[in-house]
Amino acid sequence: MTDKTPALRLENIVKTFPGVRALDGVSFEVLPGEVHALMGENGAGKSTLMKVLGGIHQPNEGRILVGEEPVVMANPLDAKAKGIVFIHQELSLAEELTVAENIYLGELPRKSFGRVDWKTLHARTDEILAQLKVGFDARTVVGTLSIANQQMVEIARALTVDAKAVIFDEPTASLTDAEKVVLFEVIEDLKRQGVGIIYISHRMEEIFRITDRISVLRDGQYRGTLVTAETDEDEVTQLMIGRSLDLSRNESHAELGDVAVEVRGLSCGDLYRDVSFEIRRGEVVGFYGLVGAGRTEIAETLFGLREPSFGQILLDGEEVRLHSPADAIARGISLVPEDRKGQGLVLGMNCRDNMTLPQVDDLKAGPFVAEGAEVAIFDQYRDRLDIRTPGWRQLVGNLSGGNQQKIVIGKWLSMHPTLLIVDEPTRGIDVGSKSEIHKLVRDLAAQGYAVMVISSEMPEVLHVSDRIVAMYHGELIRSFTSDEVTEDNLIQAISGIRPDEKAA
Amino acid sequence: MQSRPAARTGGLTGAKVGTFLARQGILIAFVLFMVGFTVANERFLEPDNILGVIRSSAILGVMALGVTFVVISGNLDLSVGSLMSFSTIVVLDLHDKLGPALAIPAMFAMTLAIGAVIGFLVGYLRLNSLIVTLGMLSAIHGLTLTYSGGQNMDIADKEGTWFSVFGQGEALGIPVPILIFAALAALLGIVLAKTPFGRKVYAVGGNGTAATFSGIRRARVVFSCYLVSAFCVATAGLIQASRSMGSQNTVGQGMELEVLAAVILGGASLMGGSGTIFKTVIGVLILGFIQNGLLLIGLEFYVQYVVTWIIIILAVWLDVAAKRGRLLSPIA
Amino acid sequence: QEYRIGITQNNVGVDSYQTTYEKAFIAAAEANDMVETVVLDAGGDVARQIAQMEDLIQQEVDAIIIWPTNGEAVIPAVRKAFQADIPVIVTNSNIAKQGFDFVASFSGPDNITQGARSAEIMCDRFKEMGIEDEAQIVQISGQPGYTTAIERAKGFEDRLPEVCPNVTLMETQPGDWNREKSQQVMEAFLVKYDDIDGVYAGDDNMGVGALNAAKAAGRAGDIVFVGATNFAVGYEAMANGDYWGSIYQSPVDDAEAALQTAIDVLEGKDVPFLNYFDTPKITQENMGDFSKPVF
Amino acid sequence: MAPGQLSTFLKRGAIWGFIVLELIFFSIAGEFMSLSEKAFMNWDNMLLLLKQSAPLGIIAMGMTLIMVNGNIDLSVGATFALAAIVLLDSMTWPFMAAMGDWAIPFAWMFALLTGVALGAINGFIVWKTGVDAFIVTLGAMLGFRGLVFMYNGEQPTSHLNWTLVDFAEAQFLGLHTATWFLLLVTAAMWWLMNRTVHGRNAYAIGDNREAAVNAGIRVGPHIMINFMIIGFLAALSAVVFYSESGSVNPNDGTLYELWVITAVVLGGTKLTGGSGSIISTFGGVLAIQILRKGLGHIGADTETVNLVIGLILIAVLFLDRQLNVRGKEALRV
Ligand SMILES: Nc1ncnc2c1ncn2[C@@H]1O[C@H](COP(=O)(O)OP(=O)(O)OP(=O)(O)O)[C@@H](O)[C@H]1O
Ligand SMILES: Nc1ncnc2c1ncn2[C@@H]1O[C@H](COP(=O)(O)OP(=O)(O)OP(=O)(O)O)[C@@H](O)[C@H]1O
Ligand SMILES: [Mg+2]
Ligand SMILES: [Mg+2]
Repeated sequence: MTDKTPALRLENIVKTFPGVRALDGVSFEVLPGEVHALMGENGAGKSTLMKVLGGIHQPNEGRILVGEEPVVMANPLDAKAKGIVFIHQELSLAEELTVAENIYLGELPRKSFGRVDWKTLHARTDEILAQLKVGFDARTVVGTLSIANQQMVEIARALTVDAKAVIFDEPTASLTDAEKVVLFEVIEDLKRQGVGIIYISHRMEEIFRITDRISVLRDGQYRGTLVTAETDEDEVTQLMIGRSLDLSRNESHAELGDVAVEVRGLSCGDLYRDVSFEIRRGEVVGFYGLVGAGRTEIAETLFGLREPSFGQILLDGEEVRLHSPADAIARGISLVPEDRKGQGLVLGMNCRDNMTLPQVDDLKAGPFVAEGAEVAIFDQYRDRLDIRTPGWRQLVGNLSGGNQQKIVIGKWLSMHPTLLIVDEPTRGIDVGSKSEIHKLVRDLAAQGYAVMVISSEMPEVLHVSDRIVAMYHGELIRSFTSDEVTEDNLIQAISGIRPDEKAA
Repeated sequence: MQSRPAARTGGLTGAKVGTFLARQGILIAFVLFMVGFTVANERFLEPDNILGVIRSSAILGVMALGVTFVVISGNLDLSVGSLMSFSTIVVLDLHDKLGPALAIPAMFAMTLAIGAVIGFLVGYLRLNSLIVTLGMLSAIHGLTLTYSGGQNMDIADKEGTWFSVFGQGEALGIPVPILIFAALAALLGIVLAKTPFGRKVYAVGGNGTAATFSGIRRARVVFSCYLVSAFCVATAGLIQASRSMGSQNTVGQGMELEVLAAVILGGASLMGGSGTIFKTVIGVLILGFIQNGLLLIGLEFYVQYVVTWIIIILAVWLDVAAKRGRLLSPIA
Repeated sequence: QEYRIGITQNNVGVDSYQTTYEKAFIAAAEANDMVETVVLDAGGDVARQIAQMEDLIQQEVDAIIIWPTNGEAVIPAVRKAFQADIPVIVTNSNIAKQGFDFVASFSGPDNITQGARSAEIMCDRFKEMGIEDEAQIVQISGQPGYTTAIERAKGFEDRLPEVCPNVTLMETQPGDWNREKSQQVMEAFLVKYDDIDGVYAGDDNMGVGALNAAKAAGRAGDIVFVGATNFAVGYEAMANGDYWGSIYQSPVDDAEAALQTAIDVLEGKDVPFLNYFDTPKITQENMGDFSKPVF
Repeated sequence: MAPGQLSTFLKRGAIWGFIVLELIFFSIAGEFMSLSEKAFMNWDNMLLLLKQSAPLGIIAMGMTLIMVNGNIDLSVGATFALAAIVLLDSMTWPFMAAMGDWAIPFAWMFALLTGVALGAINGFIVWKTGVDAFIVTLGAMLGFRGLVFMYNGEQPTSHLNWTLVDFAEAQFLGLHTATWFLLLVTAAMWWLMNRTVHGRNAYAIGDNREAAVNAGIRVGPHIMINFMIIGFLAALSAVVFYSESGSVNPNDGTLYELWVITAVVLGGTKLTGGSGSIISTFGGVLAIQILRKGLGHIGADTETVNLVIGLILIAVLFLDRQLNVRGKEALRV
């Protein structure tokens, strides 16, 4: 492979931000027709390296070569002109515009007088969408799509141009399995056309499924490149975090306590219907289903964000009416939301203030916020969750995606909730921290908390849950204990096949 | 799991200076203007002049303090000028009817009631604040005219009342309006920076959805910001009334934009979530000293307009450039 | 026979002169069985005033009274009324000469003369004090761009050198008809000039603002304050001996004169083209001859 | 029309519903309170309404573009005044005076160029400094006004040219000249925003500027062009209006920015950018003009006019909110 000219090469890239040396002399290359994984812990510098390549950041040192030729990427336009397509980690879409307009953003086909050539635009878009096997068309307004579908719109951009290289920065973080399959087909296609692909992900199984080589970053430094076929997860993990992972499940079953929360016949418009379940203290219940199954909406109802049209919610056996998250929090419910940027964080605020936001009213010294206590809480959870930041003063918006997620988790853990709801808790989290979060969830249960885990990752659900609830189109299909569940019957359940139907 | 600190750059003094500049861009701009004016006219820095400028900026300044809260919470308040006219007229009218001791609390109550209406519309009903306060600008003007019958209000016996103390009095050689401005700035500065309420104001302005998800009652916070604003306006109206002991119905007209300019000049973002009381005070002083400085140099008022334009843009430019670490905007 | 008369005023809320004018106008119209009125306010905006002229023409009123926001911009609108055979009476401040052909009559004060008279009051006072050869004064003018402000300033500036050639007018700044604004302007003047002997303000509201500033600086006693349009505050300040003189101008007279002129025109009486009503000088010396203004 | 369509139409078109309410109200109230024997909804009166909407309306079309783009322009009133001064003053320049009535098209051109240049200044500053447009144009509102005063001190600038006035007062197919300009501008801006790449990019930039930058749209020049367009339209509004009135006070156009923004927001354009429609803005402009005219028609006094206009603004916003309430099950954030 080394005899080919790389499609792209980055040499000795250094990039510093105030107080942070995000990249420290990193070199990296991708060959035509190769899928090259870029791995590393949260905050290792993966996204930053790609932003340097994409013309969004200017490197302090180092150079970029496209083919043999050194280039300067002064802005995203330059990168685009050089055939580099960047699928961002954070969604980068105009929500009020249609799918077609978003996919061809910046290069809408033109007719005379600067008019948009709608016909061509829609025809081309529908072609791409067909390839991606998605359930919406060119004219759909992006804002009405689920996050997963929005991610597919981002991905569709890779197919619009004659690319030399495509960067996927955690494209699967919010995709379900079916969509991942489509994505991998797309990547195969691109590969066959000789496009170089840079693939960033924290999911080992994907990495081993589709990539050819793996380069690893750690603390902004280049740690080495492995050939995928000749290595294994353990070696990669070693390189990434400097040790092996203990992946064994924490089986320390707490005695199941009383029912902490019970939901009876809950419905909310046509978002979900007649849902009943209970979660005991000391129990982790996993909610699994396809996108749009209505799990997030149930969580939001339990958190006082939606008004149920029918049904009851009982906390510790007592019926409650929750009118706002403030009510829910007062009753010991916490929610780690799905959309960390929009719902979880105030990006322009520092790390500490974000983490203690739900409890500012309780952390008081006289009339003032007790900043010392806040810093103590922050330090405690920074250590526990291994959050990488130069200090609590750093603005959350400047953290890497995974570290942002950890701030959100820390914020709710520090509330010591009775019921902790986590919605896609490890989206974008590196393997080390992920297993740490899984442990935390188990520990919390062991301490007698009730935990509701919503996840679209089957291994995650299987790994952490005592019980798994399968949902399909707003209905609760079946509830499994950890002994009953298998991958097969879980997949059947989330496709809407009930046990009795199967028998028939 | 053991924790490692993130990779850091060493104790670079350059970076520290850069960070300081980024934080204090507006302060530096302020110092530059002061030096410039002092060179142009030696009277500029005389204590009398300095006190005079601060005193006449106090009314604008007090209103800007309240508007800072509103702007940080992610909203606008264009009704402050009109509301200040209302407060002034009301307190002058009630002064002769009830006596100053009752007139002042009565005026505060009425002003706060209007503030509460605005806060309800913007906070609880979630109506767009620009339009609501624009509407209130007009409606309150109508209310003031109805109240006064369109007549000027004057205190009949200007000598025989202690009412003049707020606008014309002095303590320790410092004019009372300055003292009120300073005290209120200190109080509100602490509220904003140090209390849970202040924290919530930043959170609501920075990301209202995330704030709600964190259990903050957003509507209540926004509502309270408008109450703070109304309180400041009432205080400004009191100083105004006491200073001139009489007033026209249009006394505050047009001040809303000046107030907003001062707040923005101080670096508060109109998107909400950023700004501080201290910087707003600097913004107020910059505007006050520009006006005064140009007047001392003897330029026509319209030259002042042009210079104010240039200075506003230069000051804010300096501020944002320092924050992003480069002079020109990165947008292509 | 009933006359329907429409009036479009300049900017009613802006000061109590205009408000009192409106009230007096409505009262006078109500007292007169022969007329019915449509009272409109342009809010200081020419475009709105022109629209109101068009509306009045469209409503086919019998006569239109206009208090122009801009003495020239309204001429085409006045011509439209003229072409529709509706007589137009201009009130308070006149329109420009090109428009005279389309106007039945003007009724109002003579602002140029007012400015000149203020200059005379100021000069006379300086002569009494014996400082007519060294006095230095400042001027605080009305809202920039308004005819009344411009004419008063012009009248003052033209007349002053004729009567007191050695008095220097050091600087002019606008006070926007606003007491507070004027107070700020005066504060800066006081810092800037150690010796100010007189202040001419475009109206008493601003004059009193300047007086307040001077009082706060402890320099009110050295300064002769002269204004125009004697407001109640000015009258009181005069009574206290703080304020020297002004021009007595009654909005009630102004409004009644305008309405009467309109009625006369409609009745086909012979009215003079320029109907100035008298606006005499008022100073501390003769103020007993005048009643305190109601506005 | 299917019921579903009707309800979305109603939701989108709160402003049209409001206009209908206004017309009904003033027609009925006019019967009792107006001096005029003519009905409020008299045909000529409605034509006049369109004409009187032109000065604000023409600028509002540009403001819609600017606001959809995620910016705002507070300097339009001052631009309006400065363009008017150039229009009227240029006709007195010796070489122009020598041309007789042929000077008129040149005067128009000079005025329009002034508007474009002022817009370009704003746009360029926004582009290069990255300072928020609100601040840039708030400064320019003062600065341009200063230029207005510099031009001719506090004196009004006047030049009455009867040919020009006759042209401006003319009616073609029953519509006034100003109405024609308003309709043309509305149509042109509708086309620009819905049919052209530039217009669609304007929506994209306003919706998510970072995404637009990442997608390689040249956001800076784009914004500058939009400011030039609104400068042009502010000047065009001045050309249309001052051709008919022949004199400009240095204060003219003050507060126009607020009225224009009000009209645009009443029409449903988001202040945060990314969404808005020219046709709804047209509705917003009409709604304001009907209100002003109607209150005059029924003889409301100044206090009432101020009070009512203010409250109505808020009421329309409230109405719009009520029509657009999402289902009960919606997220309560
Ligand atoms: N704009 C910025 N200002 C300051 N620091 C920044 C900025 N952008 C990134 N950083 C810092 O640079 C480091 C690398 O961040 P980067 O986003 O590249 O991580 P990553 O490897 O993509 O992590 P993740 O897997 O969580 O996405 C982090 O410490 C982050 O806090
Ligand atoms: N069958 C469906 N097809 C498409 N959209 C649907 C369907 N059912 C519900 N929706 C919409 O999809 C959204 C569901 O969002 P979301 O994807 O967050 O659900 P979820 O079950 O929480 O899935 P996930 O957590 O995996 O993203 C809702 O806004 C709903 O209106
Ligand atoms: Mg990343
Ligand atoms: Mg979900």
